[in-house]
Amino acid sequence: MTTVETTKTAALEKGTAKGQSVPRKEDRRLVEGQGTFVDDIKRHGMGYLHFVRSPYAHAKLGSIDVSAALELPGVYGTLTGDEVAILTDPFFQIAAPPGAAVKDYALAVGKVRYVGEPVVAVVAETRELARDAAELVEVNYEPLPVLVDARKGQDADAPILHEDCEGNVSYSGVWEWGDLDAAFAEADHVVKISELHFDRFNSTPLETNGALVEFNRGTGQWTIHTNNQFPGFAAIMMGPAMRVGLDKLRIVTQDIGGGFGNKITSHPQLVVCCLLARKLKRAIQWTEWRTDFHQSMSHGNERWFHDTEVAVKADGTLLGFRTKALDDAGAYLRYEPLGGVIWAQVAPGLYRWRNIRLEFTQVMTNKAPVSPNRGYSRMQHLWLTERIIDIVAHELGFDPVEIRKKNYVQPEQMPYETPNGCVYDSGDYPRALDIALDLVGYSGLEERRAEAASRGKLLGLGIGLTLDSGTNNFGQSQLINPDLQFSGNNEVATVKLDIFGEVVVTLGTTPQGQGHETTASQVVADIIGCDVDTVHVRVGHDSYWNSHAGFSGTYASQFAVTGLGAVKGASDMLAVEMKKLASMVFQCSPDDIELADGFARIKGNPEAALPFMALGAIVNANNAGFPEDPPTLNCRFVYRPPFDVPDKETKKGQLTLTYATQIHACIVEVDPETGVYEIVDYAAVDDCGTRINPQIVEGQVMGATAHAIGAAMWETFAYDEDGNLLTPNFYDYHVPHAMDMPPLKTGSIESPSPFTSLGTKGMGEGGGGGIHCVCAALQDALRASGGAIVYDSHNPYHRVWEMLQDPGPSRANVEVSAT
Amino acid sequence: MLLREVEYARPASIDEAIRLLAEHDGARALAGGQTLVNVMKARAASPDVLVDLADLAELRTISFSADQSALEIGAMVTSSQIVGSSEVEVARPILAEVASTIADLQVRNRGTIGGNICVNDPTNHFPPLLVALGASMTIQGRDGERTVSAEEFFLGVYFTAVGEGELLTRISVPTRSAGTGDAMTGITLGAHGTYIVSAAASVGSVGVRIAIGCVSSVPERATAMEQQLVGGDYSDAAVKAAAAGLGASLDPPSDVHAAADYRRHLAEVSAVRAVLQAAERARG
Amino acid sequence: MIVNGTKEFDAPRETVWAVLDDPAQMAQIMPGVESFTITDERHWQAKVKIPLGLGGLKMTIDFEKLAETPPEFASLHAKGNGVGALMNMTTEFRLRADGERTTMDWSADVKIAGPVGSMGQRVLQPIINQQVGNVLSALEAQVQKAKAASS
Amino acid sequence: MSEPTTSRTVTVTINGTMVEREVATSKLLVHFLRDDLDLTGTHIGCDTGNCGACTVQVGGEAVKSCMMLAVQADGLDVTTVEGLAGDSGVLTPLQRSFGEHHALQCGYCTPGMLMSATALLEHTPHPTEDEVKVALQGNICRCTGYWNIVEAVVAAGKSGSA
Repeated sequence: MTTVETTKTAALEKGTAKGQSVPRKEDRRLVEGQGTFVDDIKRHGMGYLHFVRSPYAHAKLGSIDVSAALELPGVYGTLTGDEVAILTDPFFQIAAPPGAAVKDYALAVGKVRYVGEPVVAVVAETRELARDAAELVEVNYEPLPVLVDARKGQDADAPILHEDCEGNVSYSGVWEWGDLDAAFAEADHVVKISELHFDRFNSTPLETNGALVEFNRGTGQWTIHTNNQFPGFAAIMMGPAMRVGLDKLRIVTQDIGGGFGNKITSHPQLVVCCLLARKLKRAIQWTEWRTDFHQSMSHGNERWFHDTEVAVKADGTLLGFRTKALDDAGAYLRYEPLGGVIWAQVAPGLYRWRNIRLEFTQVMTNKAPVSPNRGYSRMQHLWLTERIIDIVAHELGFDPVEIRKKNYVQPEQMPYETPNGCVYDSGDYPRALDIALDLVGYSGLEERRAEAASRGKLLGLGIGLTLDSGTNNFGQSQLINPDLQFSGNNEVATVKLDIFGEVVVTLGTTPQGQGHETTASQVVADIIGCDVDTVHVRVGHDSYWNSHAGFSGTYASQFAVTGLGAVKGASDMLAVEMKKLASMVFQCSPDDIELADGFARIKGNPEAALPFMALGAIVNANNAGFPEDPPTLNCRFVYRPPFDVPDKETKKGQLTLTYATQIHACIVEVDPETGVYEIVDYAAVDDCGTRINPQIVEGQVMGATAHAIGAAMWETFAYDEDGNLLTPNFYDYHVPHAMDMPPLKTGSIESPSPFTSLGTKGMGEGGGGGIHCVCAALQDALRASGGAIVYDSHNPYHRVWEMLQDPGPSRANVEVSAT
Repeated sequence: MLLREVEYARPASIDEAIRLLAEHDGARALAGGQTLVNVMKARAASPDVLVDLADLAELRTISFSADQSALEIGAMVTSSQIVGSSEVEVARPILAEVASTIADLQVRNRGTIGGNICVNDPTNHFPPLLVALGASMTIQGRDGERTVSAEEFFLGVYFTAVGEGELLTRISVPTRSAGTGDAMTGITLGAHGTYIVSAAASVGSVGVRIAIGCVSSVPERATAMEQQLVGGDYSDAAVKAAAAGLGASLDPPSDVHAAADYRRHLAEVSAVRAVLQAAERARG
Repeated sequence: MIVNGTKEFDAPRETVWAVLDDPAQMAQIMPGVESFTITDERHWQAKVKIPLGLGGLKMTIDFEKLAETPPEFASLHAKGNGVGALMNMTTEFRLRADGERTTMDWSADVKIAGPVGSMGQRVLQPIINQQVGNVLSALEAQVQKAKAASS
Repeated sequence: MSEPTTSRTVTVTINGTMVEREVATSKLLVHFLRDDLDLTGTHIGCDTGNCGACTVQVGGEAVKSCMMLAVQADGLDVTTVEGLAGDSGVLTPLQRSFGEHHALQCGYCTPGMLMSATALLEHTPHPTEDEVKVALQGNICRCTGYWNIVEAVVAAGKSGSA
């Protein structure tokens, strides 16, 4: 097997678990088919829920008749929007006006606003029966004009989605840093790009959303078994809507079949399950169908960039840019308009330009609601910055490699403060780029180009750089809504030494394949002085029993910082207590005690050693005669990154704690006759600071790469003019399979973060590096055949063929003027 | 994902299968189920009775006709069986080559040639191939059997010459004679994926047969192109010249994967490539 | 999705018009009609089982005549509701007299939604073309029948 | 003589144990396994037979249990992921190789991948990288990008039997 090559430039520390690719603790149960995913959970007498969904993208709801469904034997009951409107309040809105006025309920109330929107819920004894009954529900729709294209959302005659909002704009704001006028005055060239489009897609985790919800009438509490990946956020949304305190919502996760951000916003469906569990006095089981997921859940943000202007000096120095971003939020604001600020974490990309102006407008349309998707909002923005670099290079004749290196933030400038006050903690971008180029065979590029030409193929090289900003400062939400009371971040872990010496860890996180049980064990083992097998990390999350904080969850590339920060903090506390306890036994100073190999022992005297089991037994079962304030061996730590609230006037501040980098490079070959292209070489070089488990890190890089390649070539949520999704299943939404993947080489460097206790950086999202580099490679390949400008993030074969047939329209997008 | 209630029977003989199909309104034959079960899951169509052909061993054989002039492939022969068949390898290897690219291995393990052509989804592989190869289909009903040519067989999406109460029993493909070359090519969604446009060609001593897939509800014979090639000049230039105008003669659909114009263009490119490859193979 | 075309009939315009203007005759040319109810002269309803080879697609179709200029122009709206499918169609046709022959220019804007629409993207247009072909052949036959009856 | 019915008694040997049950003729094999027999290791990831998460072996061949009715399995041998290690609890070389090569992240596609790869290794004990890719084409994974999965299967083939 030669498709994967790793360039190891950092030597592993010997004798510690940290830095080793220890086998994952998760794997055994998963390869045996013994994982517990949400659809695996059953309860006696549970009812299966099926949603009646809107076939219209925009319609007034008339009468709804559920009587025929209720008459079917085995049907337990139904829930309609009218009931929901009585039993709950609209979900809390993150948006300031105008988006704040959106009224969003768990089922459609009054109107439907996208195809696939849940209108009625039907519960029955079997899955089949619930579906049969759903077909008997009669809903009268009065179709309304449909808004599909966000660019038309502000037209005078545009259909209005939410009458309370007086327009379709959910958020708009101007973000400006530096002196744009001066930058453009200083520039020798101005490159203008009239329109760029970042396409709509998402990561389509293989397991769809689901829940099993029970209601305890005695305590008034719901137990919600679900695969929601951010239960803290779900609870904040659900509690006020359902008019109950958060402690009434016990949210339990176990194995989750992929999330990628797409499983954050299932709270409307969870509310429906809760209401029905109470109404029907039985457990409610809901498993979303694939088609339903595609039509209704968590699409990635679709974004246009209009009237982009770039100020460039004659020597290729980039001074700044201005643009107008238009974001398509879909029909409801389920996590939006946070996408309106998240991009600002990476405002300049990897470049040193100091002058940036971005007018951001977000519009609601009759399409599925947008919510976080791997690389959320940063991917779109980084794609813009990478497109800018390659279009500038193309138009002004610069080498895409050299112009990058010239304008990169340089390693000696780290930590580097961006124009908007973010701080890039560490990194060596030029070196990472060199490694990536070396892996794809850049030095022989021109020979390969000629060889491909001899076979009638067009060959091109592309580079895609991406920043994985890890650990949100939620204070950034105040930049879009000053009234929001969110800031900072936190995560919790508990570590205890149990009675027989086993180390037991609970996390606030809800992993979906990231291997938290393993990496947490590695960190604990090194601190406590035991082997990884002795550490037991509880599977999944239970908000009743796991200690957790407001921002607990697994999202936004933060586990390596917040999650492991909490684990390290709690482990340090436990180590102190264990040493103290041992010192009490040995009548010595705690400083004389070391923890190693499962023993607390006196340094320099290995004979004087207490096994961990003895420590656990003393505290838990044999503690008579203890002094006041004894060790508990049960430690909880809340990790809180050192954030301030960003300045609302200047929109400056540290929005993120760490910045991991992925540098992708690829070579494509295009068949000029058909537009069909193939990636023939691919490299991804990762720098996420200190790696706890290199194999897991590499796995994340690979996964992000595959998502990006899929989005670049095949995956799109395309709609027709009536608002029907044209790709609602895996036939038409082609996700790459094993035969589609190009040969991959991976490399890595480690630039430890100076801001985190372990030198780690949040990683895993990858921000679409593959999309950027495929776009760049196509543009490079087409240079020899008309010089089209790649203007869309998604380039199926027919688009490439169109650009080959007539590069004119794409070229007309770009204009260069001297100043 | 969940089917409507459906009656199911599993006959032990072809006669019994035909009787069941004839006697029950809305009865459909169930072969490998790789399309039918899917369509039923979506409830896009709901047969009232499924007649499962699984036990009809005589539909699972591959053999030669008495005069050795044709390969007789039972309707229930799976794609995987075709891929592994020594008879196919000897007599018409293109069948195995194409079968090996249908959908994926799991689907090939259950999906049958009979099901593939009775469904006649425009993106399916076998319909254009069998038209190009000049295959014929044998259909059995209560009154006996009849044979139709591949062109007569395909009537529309999900529609074939197999009428109510009838059963497709076998497909006859002429064995390859010396100087024959077959090829199938096209543009797919991903490697070995769904065809966006396909073209099959068979070059032989009497000329070339070309069929285009995905451009209409049935495989389209490229007769004008065939006629231009009767002289037997399969040079690059001649084949390209012959294909000119093929696209314009078609009225292909536009969908999310390709606009009609792109399909017209791909039809020409694919036809050229298929013919060139077939001609090269014909030369040996 | 817009489909259109031109169809010639070997029959006078009045004969063709009479067929097209008569809901009962229209019922004869639509695929798989199981029952047909005329509400009034502008509205009628058909329950159909469109034969799709793999099993029929049941649908209730409500027709509304939008405009007509006898004997040359009419437009019609059809809204179909079925399990798994939803159809909206606006169709219009224009008849030109050419002696004893008639030329019909027709077009239809067909919209299909619901699971069938989403499942069947790749086959939808071929299926619609195929159904249109069936309707036109049936219309031809019906016109010939009417012509024979009137002569 | 066989007349149409809406339910039938089926006899299936699942992971070596013979099971006889009455099932609705409309029930998919995957729901029979998961809902009726509690064999929840076989997963569902799509509605259309594309993803392969439900892959099991029927009669020794990898098939998608969501595109097959339970009644179609009557009289056949079915192996699910739960049957790989069996009662011994000893993982197969392939299962171990998946762990060693980090061929799984969330683990949702894993049972289907293992069943497809197991069938491959039974037919082709020492597959090449390309043979593995062909065998796994019908299994979607959204976490790994497949590279480590392909590597794990090739390595299991090199190490000996599946």
